Amino acid sequence: MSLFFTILILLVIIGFPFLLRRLQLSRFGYWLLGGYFILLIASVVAYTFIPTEEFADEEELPTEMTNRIYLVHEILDQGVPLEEFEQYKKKEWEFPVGTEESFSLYAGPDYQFPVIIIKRVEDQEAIHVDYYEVTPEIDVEPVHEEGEVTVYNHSGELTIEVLGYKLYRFNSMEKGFPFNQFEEEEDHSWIYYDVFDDERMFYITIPADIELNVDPDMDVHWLN
Amino acid sequence: MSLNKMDLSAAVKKQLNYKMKVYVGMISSLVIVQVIGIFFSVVSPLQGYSTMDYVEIEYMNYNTLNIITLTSLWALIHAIIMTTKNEWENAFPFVGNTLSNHLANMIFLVGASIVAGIVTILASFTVRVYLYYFTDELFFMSPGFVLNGGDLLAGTVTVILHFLLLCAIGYFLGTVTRLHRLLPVLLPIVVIGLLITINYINHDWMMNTVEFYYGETSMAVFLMKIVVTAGILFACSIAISSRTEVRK
Amino acid sequence: MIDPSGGRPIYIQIAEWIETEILNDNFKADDKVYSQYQLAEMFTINPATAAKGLNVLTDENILYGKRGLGKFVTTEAKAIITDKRKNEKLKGLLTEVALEAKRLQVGEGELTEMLQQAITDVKGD
Amino acid sequence: MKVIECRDLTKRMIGRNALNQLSFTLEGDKITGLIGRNGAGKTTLMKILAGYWHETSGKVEVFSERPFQNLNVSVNAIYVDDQMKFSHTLTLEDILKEAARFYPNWDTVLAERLFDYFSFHPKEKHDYLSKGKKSTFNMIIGLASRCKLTMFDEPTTGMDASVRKDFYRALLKDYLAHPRTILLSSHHLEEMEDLLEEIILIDEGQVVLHESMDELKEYALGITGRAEILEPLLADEEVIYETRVGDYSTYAAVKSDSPVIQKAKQHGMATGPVPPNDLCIYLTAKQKGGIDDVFK
Repeated sequence: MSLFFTILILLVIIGFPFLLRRLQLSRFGYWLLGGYFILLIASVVAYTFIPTEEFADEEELPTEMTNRIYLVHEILDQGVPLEEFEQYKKKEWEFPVGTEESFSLYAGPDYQFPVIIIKRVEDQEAIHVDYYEVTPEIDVEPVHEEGEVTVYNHSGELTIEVLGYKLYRFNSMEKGFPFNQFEEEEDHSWIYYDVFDDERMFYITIPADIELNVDPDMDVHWLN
Repeated sequence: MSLNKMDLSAAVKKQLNYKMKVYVGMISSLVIVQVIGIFFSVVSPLQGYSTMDYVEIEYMNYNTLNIITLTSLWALIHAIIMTTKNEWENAFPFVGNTLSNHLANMIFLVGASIVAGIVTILASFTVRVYLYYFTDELFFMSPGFVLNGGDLLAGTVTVILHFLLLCAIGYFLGTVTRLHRLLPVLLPIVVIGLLITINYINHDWMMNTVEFYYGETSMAVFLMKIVVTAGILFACSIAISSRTEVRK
Repeated sequence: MIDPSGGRPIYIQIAEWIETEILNDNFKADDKVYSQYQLAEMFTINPATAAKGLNVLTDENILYGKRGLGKFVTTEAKAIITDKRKNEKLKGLLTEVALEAKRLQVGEGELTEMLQQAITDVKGD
Repeated sequence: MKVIECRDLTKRMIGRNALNQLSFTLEGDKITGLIGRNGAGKTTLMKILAGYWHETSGKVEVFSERPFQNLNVSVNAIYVDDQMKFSHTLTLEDILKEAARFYPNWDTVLAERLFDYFSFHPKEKHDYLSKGKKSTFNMIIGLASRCKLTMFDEPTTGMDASVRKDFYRALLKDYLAHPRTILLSSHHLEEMEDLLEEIILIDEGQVVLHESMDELKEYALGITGRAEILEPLLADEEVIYETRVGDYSTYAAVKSDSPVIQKAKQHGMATGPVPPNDLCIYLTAKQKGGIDDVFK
């Protein structure tokens, strides 16, 4: 795409002067300017009809965003109760098991590791998996979504499938030179905000007497 | 038949009128450069891509810098062209002298800078309007999309002064190169050389110079800096060629 | 009429041309002759040259000037011209004939005979 | 009023003096021929008078002002040559319109009539005109501008014979209607000598002769005679030009008041006027003799 544009740009730049001379366009300079000016004025008029409120105020953004970061670390390091994150819970599974069984935990197959926090609980007969997902908290649907998160018990192998991805597309408009010439601070265009923060977390509760073999590549945290 | 009198202001007036006809091509190329600038502002945003685990984010940052860059080139190149031998001689079949010719050229360039500045600022509306109404692209959390009155004033003043500075630089360089026949070859080599080596050698003075003008945050001081600089460059151009003979 | 490439000065040719016009009665006594500007335009010559031609004729009393009105033919113009041509032009021509005759070693008798023949031829026309 | 005054005017160009202590004065509304060989300094002089070039030393005044870059001179003097350049964005029509704006005395009717007479097309471009057409067009500008000092440098370059004739006639008619100082430089002296009131003959940057045309025609006499008789007569006298014709005859040009003429006439030698064009060639000859001497 960019190659195409580069070639196009070259063609235009090289070709235009010739075309200009050929068509004797240069004689109509002031007419061209007049026409162009009308177009510009028309677009200014059109601009006034754009509801500018819908472009978020730069002040509101950062506080909202910082609320959600360091999700896992808050649980691990600061002992934030899990209930605080109830709103991000997307799915849960339960697998009944007998005592003194052995399980392996497998996530895969494509190298997208969720964070898994495992907690051992006394007197419980089922493995409980909760899935929490944090996505950019913005009013936009992903333009592309593929695959689904599932957890299943395959003869003693607890498999977490995290195939697929979500694609978001954002646009921003930068003011840039010359509008920012007399502004002290940087131009706040959208990409400067940390909206990319996302995290997935599987919170697994297993009976205390169940053995669990964990794939060493996975980011697994034991809570106790 | 009695003798006619012609004072400088009358000569400049007539010359200016003549320049406006002669340099009509400069006006059409301004329009074309602007349209190309708008086109590229719309089709080639700065693209970014980031992926974190399962979330992929594509972001496109639109700006109107293409218009400014192309129009800057236009200003620079046309100011240089004005000083070429050919254009210079074209101005002399009729009444005038070097000074009146210079002054007419400069007034024309000032006018052209103002026109170019105004259309450049208006074109940033055109880009926004096109993106908003004619594409599916969504804009939000993009405060840069909104232009307010203060932006407009500051932007217009800045960009006009910016084009004026480039015109003055181009005009000065063009006049200097006419001093010696080797200069038209040497000067571009020096300029391009500086631009190439900028990656390897730290041209502090260049950065400082750019910073001196474009790091200025007070509008009054910025205006003064540019106007004084352009004035000096124009005055030097006049001084350099005051003894120049025409129509060799 | 006027021969620009000829060796003789144009103003003399102009004077002679006006003389001829007077001889041919195209201009009579007290008629206004062409002004220097008319002459200049007629023959594509500089008006100063034409003026000089007119002045030559004025000096010879063939023309007289009225201030601001132009040049006019004098009453005795025709006589002066005839006289002048006889005395100067004819004599000059005859001198040349004599010189040429000398170069060609034509005798006096032979020359007179030729002259008489020429006179008869012109009359016969 | 003095239209042009030059005193000891010198112009140094690339190691030589294009004009060397040149002095002359031009008064009144005359048509003056500026005659000289190639490189004699005609163009240099005219460009200095037009204010395009500056003098190296000496005094030059046009309408009592120094012409270099002088607007008052620029508006009252026009210099027309075949190097005139106009912007390629202008059509011939535009150029005439522009000229009309610049020159206060511009005659639109004359310009249009000449334009039509020489069948120019209003939308033509100056760059694309043939050499002769270019000269014709430039001539229109020179005439219609009605400048008090109108200078034509080789105006007939490339013109065919009939256009040349038209040009001279147009020049004269316009001069008669609007007398002004016209300076004409040309190689074709014989073609325009009737038009001129006086000539300035320059050679190697100096004025050799500044005479009225009538006097120029009587300035010198040519004598043809037997070499063995004529040559001794010339021996101690000022001779403008001398050449052998055949083995026995000699042709010599001497000043009209030279005592040689009387003596020659006594020897029965033929005398005759020297055409101005030849006289100018003789007066500016590099040395005695001519191209024939090269082949000796």
